[in-house]
Amino acid sequence: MQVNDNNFQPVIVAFCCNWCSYAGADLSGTNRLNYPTNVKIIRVPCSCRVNPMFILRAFQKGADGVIICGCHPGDCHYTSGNYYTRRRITLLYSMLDFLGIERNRTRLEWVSAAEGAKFAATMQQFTEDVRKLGPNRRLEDLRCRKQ
Amino acid sequence: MNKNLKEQVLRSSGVNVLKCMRCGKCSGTCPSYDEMEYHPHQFVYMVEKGDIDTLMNSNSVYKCLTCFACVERCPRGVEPAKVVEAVRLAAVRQQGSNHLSPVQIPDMLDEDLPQQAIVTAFRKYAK
Amino acid sequence: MKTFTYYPGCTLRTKAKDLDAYARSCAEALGIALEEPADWQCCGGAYTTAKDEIATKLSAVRTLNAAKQAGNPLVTVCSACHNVIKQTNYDISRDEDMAQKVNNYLKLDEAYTGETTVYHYLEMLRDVVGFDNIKSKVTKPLKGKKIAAYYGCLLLRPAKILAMDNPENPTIMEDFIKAIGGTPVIYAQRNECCGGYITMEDKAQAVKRSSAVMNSAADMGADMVITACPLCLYNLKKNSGSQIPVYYFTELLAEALGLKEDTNE
Amino acid sequence: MQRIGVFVCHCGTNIAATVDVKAVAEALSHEPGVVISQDYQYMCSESGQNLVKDAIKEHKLTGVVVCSCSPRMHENTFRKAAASVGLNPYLVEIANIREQCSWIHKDIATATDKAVILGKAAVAKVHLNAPLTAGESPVAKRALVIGGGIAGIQTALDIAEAGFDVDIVEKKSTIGGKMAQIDKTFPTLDCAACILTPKMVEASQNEHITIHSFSEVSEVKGFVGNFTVTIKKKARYVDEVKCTGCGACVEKCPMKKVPNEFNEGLDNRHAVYIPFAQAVPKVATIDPNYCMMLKNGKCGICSKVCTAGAIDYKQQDRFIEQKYGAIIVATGFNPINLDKYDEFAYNQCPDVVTSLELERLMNAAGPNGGTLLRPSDKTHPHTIVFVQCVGSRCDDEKGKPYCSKICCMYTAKHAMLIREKYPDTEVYVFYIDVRTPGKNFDEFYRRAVEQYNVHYIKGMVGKVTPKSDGKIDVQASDLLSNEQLHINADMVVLAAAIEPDKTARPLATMLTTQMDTNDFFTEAHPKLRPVESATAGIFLSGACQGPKDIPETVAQASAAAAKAIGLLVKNSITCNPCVAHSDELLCNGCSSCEKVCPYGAITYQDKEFRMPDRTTAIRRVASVNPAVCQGCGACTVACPSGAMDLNGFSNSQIMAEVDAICK
Amino acid sequence: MQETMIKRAKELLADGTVSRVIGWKKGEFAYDTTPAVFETAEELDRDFAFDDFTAANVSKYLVKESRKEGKILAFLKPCDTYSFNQLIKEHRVIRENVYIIGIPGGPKLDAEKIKAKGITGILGIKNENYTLKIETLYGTETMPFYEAICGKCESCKSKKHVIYDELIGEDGDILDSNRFDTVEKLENMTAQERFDFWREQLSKCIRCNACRNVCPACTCEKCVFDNPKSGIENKAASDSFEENLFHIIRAFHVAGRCTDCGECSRVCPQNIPLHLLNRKFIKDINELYGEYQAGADTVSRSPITDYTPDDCEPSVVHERGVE
Repeated sequence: MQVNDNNFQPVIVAFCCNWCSYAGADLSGTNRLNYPTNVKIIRVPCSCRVNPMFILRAFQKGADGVIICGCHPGDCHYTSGNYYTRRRITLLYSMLDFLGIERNRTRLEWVSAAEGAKFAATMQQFTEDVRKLGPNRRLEDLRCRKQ
Repeated sequence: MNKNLKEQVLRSSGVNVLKCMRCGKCSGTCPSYDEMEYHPHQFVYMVEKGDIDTLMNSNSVYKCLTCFACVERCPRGVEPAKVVEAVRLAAVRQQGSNHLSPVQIPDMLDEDLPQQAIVTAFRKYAK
Repeated sequence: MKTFTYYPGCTLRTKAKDLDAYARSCAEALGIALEEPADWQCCGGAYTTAKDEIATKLSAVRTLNAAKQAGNPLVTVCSACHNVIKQTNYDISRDEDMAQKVNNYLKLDEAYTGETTVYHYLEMLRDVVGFDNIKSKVTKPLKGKKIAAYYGCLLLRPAKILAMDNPENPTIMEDFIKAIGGTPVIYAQRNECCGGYITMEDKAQAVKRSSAVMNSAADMGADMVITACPLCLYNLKKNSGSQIPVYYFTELLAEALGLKEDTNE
Repeated sequence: MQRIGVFVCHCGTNIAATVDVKAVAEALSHEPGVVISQDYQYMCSESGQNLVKDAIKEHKLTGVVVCSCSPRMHENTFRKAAASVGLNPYLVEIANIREQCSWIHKDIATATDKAVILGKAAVAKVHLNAPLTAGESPVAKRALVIGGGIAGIQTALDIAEAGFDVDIVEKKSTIGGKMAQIDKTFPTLDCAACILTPKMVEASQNEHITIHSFSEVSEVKGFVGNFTVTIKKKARYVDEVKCTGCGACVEKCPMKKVPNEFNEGLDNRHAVYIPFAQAVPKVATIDPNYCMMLKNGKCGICSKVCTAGAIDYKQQDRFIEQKYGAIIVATGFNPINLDKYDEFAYNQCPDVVTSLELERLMNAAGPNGGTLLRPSDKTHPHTIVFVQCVGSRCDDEKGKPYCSKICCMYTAKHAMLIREKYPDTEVYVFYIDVRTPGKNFDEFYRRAVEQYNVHYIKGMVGKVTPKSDGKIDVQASDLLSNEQLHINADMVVLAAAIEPDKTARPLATMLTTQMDTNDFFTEAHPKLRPVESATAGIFLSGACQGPKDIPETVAQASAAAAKAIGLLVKNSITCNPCVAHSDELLCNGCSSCEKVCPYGAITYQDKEFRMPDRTTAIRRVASVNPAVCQGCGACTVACPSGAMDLNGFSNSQIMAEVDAICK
Repeated sequence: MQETMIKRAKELLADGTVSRVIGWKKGEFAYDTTPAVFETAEELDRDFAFDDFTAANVSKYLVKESRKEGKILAFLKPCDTYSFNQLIKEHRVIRENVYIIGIPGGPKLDAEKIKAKGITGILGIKNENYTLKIETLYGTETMPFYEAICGKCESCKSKKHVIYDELIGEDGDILDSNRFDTVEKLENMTAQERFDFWREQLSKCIRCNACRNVCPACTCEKCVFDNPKSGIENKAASDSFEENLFHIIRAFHVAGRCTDCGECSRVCPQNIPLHLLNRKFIKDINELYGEYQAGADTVSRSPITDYTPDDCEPSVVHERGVE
């Protein structure tokens, strides 16, 4: 189901690791690289701090897209955190896909502290992708719908 | 400065002339340098300035061999040969501006000249 | 036996029949089947790099699509055809705008978006047949012959697209020369332009360019020069003023494989 | 009941121009628990901080939210301000409304909306903040310097000067690095060896300095103040202690055809070698790739001639482990490989050389004993062409995008030295720009032109054609006279771009430090913290951080030493209190967290617990060593029961932020 | 078989090897055999049962039982041994306090499937050459044995006991099961079809927590869903997303630890195929990180607490299956 409502303003939660991606986001600010206001960043020490619970919570509370950003594999400030992230999030995203949640609502990107431009471009693209999907068809309970 | 022409040349060539750092390696490597009035680095710079009519009216556009030596060796990935080609196309696409016409051909032929030379020349010099 | 769709190109049908005939007989001897598509058109001789040129790319796409339909890789022997077709193939697989416009023109059953793999005959010899394999089939090695390989510009550049060899220090033709028993001569002008089509516009310039190439080869002691391009052959022979013979590489290959008499009748 | 203060910064117009700060303050004043919400022009200024401090006192605040620039900028500033008036610093949260809002958005309405939401998220989080107290961990009073070039040597000497032990790990068989290969130095033209070798000797004789030559770092564990490093001492097949450096083995070694790295392969050395006369340590090394004894057991001459009995064909790699408080990276640079630049015929013609090769050709200890001769036929060159920017300032996959910085100056030096020594030699320099910022640098370059008549030509070489008569045709553009030149040269010298040493990338991974896309180490701040990496306790010295000449390298080396000393003088350092902790009542003891901890900070104990039914039970529970934990949070997600949580970034805090954003 | 087991249990009780026995006891009806702990020979003689309805996995009970005084005898079917092994790996059971007798596995029967045939008032069930003779209040009914077997036994993965102190009967082999077929079928549906499938299924959930309570991997001291401090505690659904969140998180928490014993789906009163969520994770882990069977041993590292530097990126999700 695709809704092409141009006025639709998706709610997007971005989890950024403190060392690379949050700094990359700061850099895109320092360089005045625009990306949509829809994106709100939550700072976490490492992408491996992102519990699948947080992602589901975001979807539960009305987020239309969730993106996680971390250091590039091999560059994790904590050596291996993003490797765990990669496995966990791959499995979780695959599960969400299995449950019928559109693939473009979830993303994991590696953004280094030097990649301000990549951060802005990624957020622009992600927002656009989510905007194209329209509001999140939540994993709602059919019994609630009937009432 | 001819803004429309400049835009047309930039679009047609697909080249970002602003990447040029003015090292002159294209002109250092060009095998047709001595035959040209304007040299590869000047093409890039003059397109940047929008001074395209001068280039179009110069014989230089017909001297480029499209050998891509400048493209291959440019340290900035500017691709001067594509700029030359775009300017040449801008010239020959104008009404009645073909640089080569079929009536000239018989005089140019010799028994060994490959067809390839003729078709290539037409592709380069005429529309 | 491996089958290739074979695109000879216009010049190989007229002024460069030798290049074509030797290419065919050698391929057969080396276990390669060359299938010529039913009706091909001239590639145009030069690739127009302009993004707004569509019509000049159609014939190359038709050829590429013929190979796709046949399910074969495509091989060409003329450097110019190879250059045009490979560049077209590269651009159509990456430039969506161009691909769409071209396909709109062609109205193919299924859009062509760069599916065919394009080989130059030399690449086919190196990557499919193998120079070692050729070496084992040579019956009349060109022993003691100092042979200068002339690449020109079309065979190597743009290197990113042609992806055939190091554009500044290529080895494919030198390896070929070794395989047929000759001694390669390295000279700096081997990858510089012979003047190409400028021979029509400005004879003097063509003379200057081709002389530079032949003088450089002579300076390094070449007995002969080989090339893959009919226009290069023309310029080097006609315009350089040099006495050193220039051959198509396929002719030497045929000679080394002992096929020359058969095809020369 | 929480009493939260909100402080919205204008940052001059940086924030206020795109975010309606008054509206933000007003909106946040209605959030639960917020008792005061103010805006101010520069919250980080002293008066701004006083505003916060006064509010904390006056309103007895239990939490503070500052809506301002990135927490990476001023989180510490406001934490300190809060602490100064008795509020636990970890009860302060920053909402980043500058870098992540005002600077990236243009529309005031939407940017203000976003700023409000970011503020609400921070308020929601601060509701759940807990006061945290930083612990302390001891500092090992020893430093490790990785790389023994001039950068590493200078850093080690400075640290030793302050009285701390310092180890140098050098992968080659001698310290000295690139500077040892250089003939003269600009802009003074003094002999490199004359100023370097005394420093090398000083390092070897300093009681605080230990040099591990022919060694590599193989593992790094731990954290600032407390690194444990494993150093691999590669087998050199010579006992370092016994070897006197007499050179008898080198003299008698029958294997004489080994390319000599020290002379850039321009001549040969023996299979057993001492790189150069002033090597430190002056100890022979056997090259196992060429030694006949090591390859097939046939020879053994060196062992027979060694009166000290130092040759040991059975030597193995050894590993030593050492604790360090600080690590200084000084891995240096190399010229790039020129295989992709064969238009300059580097691979076809021996008389086309790199600048570093020219240094050796001109050096008295070089292959020609200091007489400049063409490598091909050992004749005197009469025309030499220098090509600048070979591989530097490139925007393609062949070269490097940056300026290598040192080439303009060393080329002027080379040109000048050649003209000085061989006035009959014409020297041409093809340049794009001549970049000479530095004390006495431009004067130096001008001297090359004005006093020594070096021909500087603005343009670039396009093609180099070696000819059968040994001459080299150099085809180039002269942009000022607008002509294409052909110079009939005897030698061509290429100013190859420099790149970080190849060992730097794996080292960065071991050290968990960041690198840029060119493999230069990234400094903690490009302007204000140029010699520190973002990883605490890791410092950067010399060209590993970016291209540098010798004066700059030495300056940075001393700066890095000063920073390291600043750490080593402390007996202990304050730990980050944002570490993981385990709720023993919830812990299953399943070991999932332990498996993902990169620091080994988690251990298990069997503990007795009173159960709800008043019985006692022994359970296996996790505990976190707060001095070892670095606070990544990997364990918190591995834990299914939620027993493991992270201070400062707890599950409930992050979920509160999520809720506030999605509301 | 039942007699052999009782005899051996009595011996072990008598010689003091164990002080308790965990097995199954007869219920009120012929089909509700349930797990039970026995302390005396009398209890064993009176109540111990081992029949076609002993599908329940008793290994989870050992988390508590193995911490009590004395040793306990546990009868474990092949699938149950995987669960037990996994609990050893996670330090949840104390191996030394359990004496394990491996017993033959299923297929076991599912009474619901018999009732679904309209057979009610069941008094007794006999298996005669794989035809069930069902005595009811209303006379004798018959149905083929294989039409009544448990869902989890339909795709049995192993007849091999991975841990035991002694065996009764013979050990079997790891089977080449078809257990991922349904997952694959779902993967090949469109996103909309999958979405609709799971809406339909998960909307049936009454949040009775049976799946969690029976799961041998769900042995947390306190479940996050019961912990007010976890931030996601909720006994009653606060919104329509709640049940989904519960099932996804539950599946994620047991990912890499779930042995695919199938108890969750067996006990679900609403017949939600919950095991498909777990199997999806198992299938992904096998495909992306290499074959892994939780509980096959007691030492290997779970794929979710492990990594390799060249693991695939999450975009692999986009490249597989159907959008």
